[in-house]
Amino acid sequence: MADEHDHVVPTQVYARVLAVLMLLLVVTVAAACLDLDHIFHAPYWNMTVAVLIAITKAVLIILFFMHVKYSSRIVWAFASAAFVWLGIMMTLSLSDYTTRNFPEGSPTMPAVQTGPEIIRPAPRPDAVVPGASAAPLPHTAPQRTPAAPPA
Amino acid sequence: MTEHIATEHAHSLVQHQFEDAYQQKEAATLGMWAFLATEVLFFGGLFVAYTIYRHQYPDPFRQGALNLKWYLGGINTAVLLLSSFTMAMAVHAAAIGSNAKIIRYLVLTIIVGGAFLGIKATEYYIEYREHLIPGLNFAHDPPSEEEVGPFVGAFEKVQGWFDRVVPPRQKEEKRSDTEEMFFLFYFIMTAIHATHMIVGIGIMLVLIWMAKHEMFSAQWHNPVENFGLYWHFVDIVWVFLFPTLYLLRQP
Amino acid sequence: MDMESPLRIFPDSAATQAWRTDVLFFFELTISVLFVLLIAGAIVYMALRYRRRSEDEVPPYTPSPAIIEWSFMVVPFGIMLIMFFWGGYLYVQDRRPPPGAMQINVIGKQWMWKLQHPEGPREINTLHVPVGRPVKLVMTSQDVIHDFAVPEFRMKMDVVPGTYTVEWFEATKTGEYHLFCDQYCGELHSRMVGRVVVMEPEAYQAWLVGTVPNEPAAVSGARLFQSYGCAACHGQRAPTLAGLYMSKVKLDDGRVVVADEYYLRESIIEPAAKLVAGYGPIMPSFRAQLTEEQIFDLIEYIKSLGLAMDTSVPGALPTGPETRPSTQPFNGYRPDLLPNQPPARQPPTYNETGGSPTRE
Amino acid sequence: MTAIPYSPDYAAPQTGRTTYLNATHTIRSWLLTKDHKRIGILYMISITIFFMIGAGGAALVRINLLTPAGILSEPAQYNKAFTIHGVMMVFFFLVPSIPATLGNFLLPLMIGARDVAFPKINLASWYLLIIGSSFALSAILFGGVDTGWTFYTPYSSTFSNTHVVLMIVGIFINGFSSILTGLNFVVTIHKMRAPGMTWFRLPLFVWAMYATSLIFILGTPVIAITLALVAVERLLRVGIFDPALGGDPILFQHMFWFYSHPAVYIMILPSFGVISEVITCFARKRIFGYVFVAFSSVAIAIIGFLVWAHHLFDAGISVYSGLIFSLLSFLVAVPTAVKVFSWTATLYKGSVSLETPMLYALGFIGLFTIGGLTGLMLATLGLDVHLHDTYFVIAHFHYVMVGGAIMAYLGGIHFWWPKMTGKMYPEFWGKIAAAITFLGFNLTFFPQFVLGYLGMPRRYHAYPPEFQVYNVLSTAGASVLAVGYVLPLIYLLWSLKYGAEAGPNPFRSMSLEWQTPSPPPTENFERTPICSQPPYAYDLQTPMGSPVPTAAAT
Repeated sequence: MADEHDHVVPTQVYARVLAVLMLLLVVTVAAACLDLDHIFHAPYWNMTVAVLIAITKAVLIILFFMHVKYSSRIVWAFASAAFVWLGIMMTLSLSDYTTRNFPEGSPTMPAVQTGPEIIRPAPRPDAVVPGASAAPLPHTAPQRTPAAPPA
Repeated sequence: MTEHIATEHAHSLVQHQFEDAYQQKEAATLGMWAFLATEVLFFGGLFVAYTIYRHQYPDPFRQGALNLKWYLGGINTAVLLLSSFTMAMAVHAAAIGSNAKIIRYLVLTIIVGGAFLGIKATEYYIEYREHLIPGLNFAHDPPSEEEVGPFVGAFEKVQGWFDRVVPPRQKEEKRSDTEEMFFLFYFIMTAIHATHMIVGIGIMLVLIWMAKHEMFSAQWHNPVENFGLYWHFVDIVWVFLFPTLYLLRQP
Repeated sequence: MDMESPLRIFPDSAATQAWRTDVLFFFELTISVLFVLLIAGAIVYMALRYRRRSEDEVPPYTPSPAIIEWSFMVVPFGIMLIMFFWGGYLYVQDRRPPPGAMQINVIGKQWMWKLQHPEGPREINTLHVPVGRPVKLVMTSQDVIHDFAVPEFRMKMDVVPGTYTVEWFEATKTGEYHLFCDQYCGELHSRMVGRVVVMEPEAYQAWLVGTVPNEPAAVSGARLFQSYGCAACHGQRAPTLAGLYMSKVKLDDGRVVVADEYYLRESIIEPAAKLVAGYGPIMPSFRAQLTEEQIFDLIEYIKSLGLAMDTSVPGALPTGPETRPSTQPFNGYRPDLLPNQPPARQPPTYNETGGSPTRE
Repeated sequence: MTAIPYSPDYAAPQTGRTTYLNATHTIRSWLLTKDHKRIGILYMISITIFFMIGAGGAALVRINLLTPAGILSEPAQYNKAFTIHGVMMVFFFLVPSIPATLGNFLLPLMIGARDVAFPKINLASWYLLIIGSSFALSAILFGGVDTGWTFYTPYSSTFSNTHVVLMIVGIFINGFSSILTGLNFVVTIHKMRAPGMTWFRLPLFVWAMYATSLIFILGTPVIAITLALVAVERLLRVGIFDPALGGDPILFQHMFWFYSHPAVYIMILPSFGVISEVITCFARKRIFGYVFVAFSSVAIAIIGFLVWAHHLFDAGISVYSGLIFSLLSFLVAVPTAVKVFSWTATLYKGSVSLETPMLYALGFIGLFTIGGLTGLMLATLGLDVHLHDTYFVIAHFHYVMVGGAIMAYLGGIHFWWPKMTGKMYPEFWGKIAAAITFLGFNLTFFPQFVLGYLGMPRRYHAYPPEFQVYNVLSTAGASVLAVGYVLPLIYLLWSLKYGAEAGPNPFRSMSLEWQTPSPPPTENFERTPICSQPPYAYDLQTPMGSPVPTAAAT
């Protein structure tokens, strides 16, 4: 256990990791210059690629620079827990924002199947009809009624 | 807070509550990782908010990204990766117990980290001159050539060259309110990150002082090792900040 | 409802949601009472039955079989699944207004409710609705978050600035009911209350007629539409608005959305967010320029454009919910039929008291 | 029936020993102490003060609601009163209550360690609490805050003209106090356990503290950054959550509750731990299903992070995530049910003695059960549409927070008071206080369930007259409850001077903290103990019921 922990990583490893990281940096910049969404005819490609490369870099740093590769299981657990929790927060929050208008449409939509044609909302028979036959009640002027009427 | 963890055991080799140096070392490392976990969630909150707004306002945020000097961000990423490497070398030096090497690599790390902060400051200055700072001088119309001055103009020119290679698509001159929000997140996230680096440099000075007094040995170098973890974490944060803030430029 | 009787232990049920909610409530209440009695009874019984008799007694070991532990988990979860599906079913119903519901536009502000009947009448803190007709409330706030709640309808929804939220109800009982703001909204939060007056359809019709005449929101919208020069683009460089409402719109990123109030509002406030396929982002944002009332008016105008015109003067009000009309001719926006109003947008009944956003 | 002999060497005279209390005497030695026990005492004193301030706010609220028109002349005063109550109780009393006081004091004792892993950080976190609270108190003194403890935007970020920023700074700093405490506990539990103290020999209180610390570490930073964003928005007048600039107020609620719902488990999980200790000790039984109870704590901590949006069912989130979060909310009730049933089953064929801590514990089970079951109603989507933001919610979470957390806190204080001070509390008055608290609590909060279903909204300074009866009942109960809280304060202080000598193990408990003299010496144990038995093994006969022959470990 102890010897495993005092493991001294040869410097060549660090150098190689640095080289890979720099390479990935170039790759991510290059990927950003291309319009991947357009190339693959699908949204979020640029974002996905950029984030994936970033994750790869982070994993390299964590494993080698931060010695997790040579550390005990509990360190592995701690290192991953934080990112798992971040994932929880991200996915569950997005579960709201991505489904706000899905599939019946936005919250103001009535629960009806809408075709490509214009859906007529229900008529408003209660519209103001000039000279309706009903006897007009005394108009109750709108007023602000406080919760506690000072009795 | 990191000072507490990093220099927890600076003065006595094994503190009274520990059985032996190994338990102490394990505890210190674990404590550092727990602290880094909180840091991940701390930045994570910002990343979540940023992601959701990016999801809601894809185009204004893209316009914001187009207003950044992404090549400066790229250079900074390389610089920071390099500093991470020198930091790893410092930890390696500590593991083999050479205080002289520790000092050498820590000084290198400070220099490279300082370079990062310098470039970052330059960016801030450019954005200040281009009236991009929310709450301070964010303007919906970009300032003219003479308003920004020759210094900033030079960076604009360089950006222009890159843009000739990869022309930015559908760039709008006028800036919208939601673009201001992008810059708000840009400044908050980068500023908190820079603060972490400044704190880190402060701690490194302490470590150098300790190394000067031959405090570290192959058996006991927890402060260096744990500070290394902290520094690499700051590096990781930037690794995510760079693409999410600078690089998502395509419509 | 009699507000006077001091000891009400249960609220009136005055809407279709109300009894549905109550049934579920009593179901869960029964289960809860059973479990409380079970646990409390067990504790009291064992505390007495196994009370310590001598200071030094040590009870023998009793095993704790895992099967019992698993039953502790499985049985409650089974019951909870019933609650979940039942409650979820009600939730979906509460959130989705039925087609053909009559629409009322609600604007919350510190500390009052502005209620707009699309035909014109605008009220403050008092909402008149007919009994037996589904009413759909499209709500927004012009400052902080409010919440439009009517306990007797078992109905509640936050009123969020910057977007539309919707709730609906179908009153089953005439009378006056409390209208509460349930989301803390500042100093006079507790004064942001009002009444919902549920009337017989005829009485409601009479009230509509007798109310202070306001021009229909669609007319105000039309005026705004001209004064802001929207017509300059819409139809040529921008998509035409006739027949837009509730039609499916293809966006430039390939998505297809339905042009409901939510979409129309977003397209006025954040035009670049959902660009119609084939049109450029040329429309400026009207975020700071239009009040929520004006946005509602514009939407009503766009709706009236979208609907078939015909000249038949609408008949009298149908009686009762069963004759909820689906084929009746719609009286669209007919400038020639409308009484020419003075262009006063704000009806005289508005008294804008109640404080304005105070900044630190 | 086998007797527990009372071994003389543990009845050794308690006087004349150097304990953590009389090791040093100066104020300075207390303010700079790195001894976890003294830090626990410091925490206890400070949060008692915060509790009193929060209780003052509660008193104002209850008095105001006596009449429909509201007794406080200004609604603003009422709004500030319930904000003070909420902020002080949640952030400065309930969150640090059991973890920082009993946790600090007992954790190293229970696992047989000399101290926590990072004593300096431990002290630092107490100072952070003090600094943070002084910011919060100054915000109150300068005129108070009227946003409610939830700080909902855009009201808090744009419209309120009270000292929101100052309060936020206080909570921000206090958050780091929680983080450091949790960090300290996690490392301590992982690395500082005595030889033989395997994970499944840990007292359940330690498991609960471990789960709590997980939430401290992973949840608190999010509330810190969220409130920081509100402060930025307020200071710079820029839109993050303000719709006027395209911000989304509902996003604030998401980020706020991502911490603040798990924070509820920060408050209740340690109580679960305390109850497990008390029940087993006063029933002289092993806990029913140790492994299930232990893991249920961790399960609650983890699932507790997945349910936050059940505070948003009526806030305008999508129907679909409403369904997701409702299901997850029911899921978190499962491990909770396991705990309640297991405690009850533990009494079976036990040797139950109803001393004061046990009374509090049994009261806790009853009240928490009611709180939990009403929680199910609120997790039910269709019902939440009616109950959300009414007094039903108030009653529900007070049944969990006051009837749960505070009952457990008081029970724990009584249970470990002899260990902390070496003195016994007066048993008679203890029983009286427990009974008064239980009755007063139910009289206070049960009427609020009725009020809630009748539809009385929360945070109302004035209300329709037909609600008055229940409000008067509730206020009456609150005054009884106040007596129940003042009594222990008096007689516990009294016992410091006049209380009977407790001896090392007055309750014949078998867990490790009782196997050292009370009050314990500065380094807790004369010799590093070795744990050789499962927890709560009252049925295994060993001298004086000690699982730990404290022979030298070396």
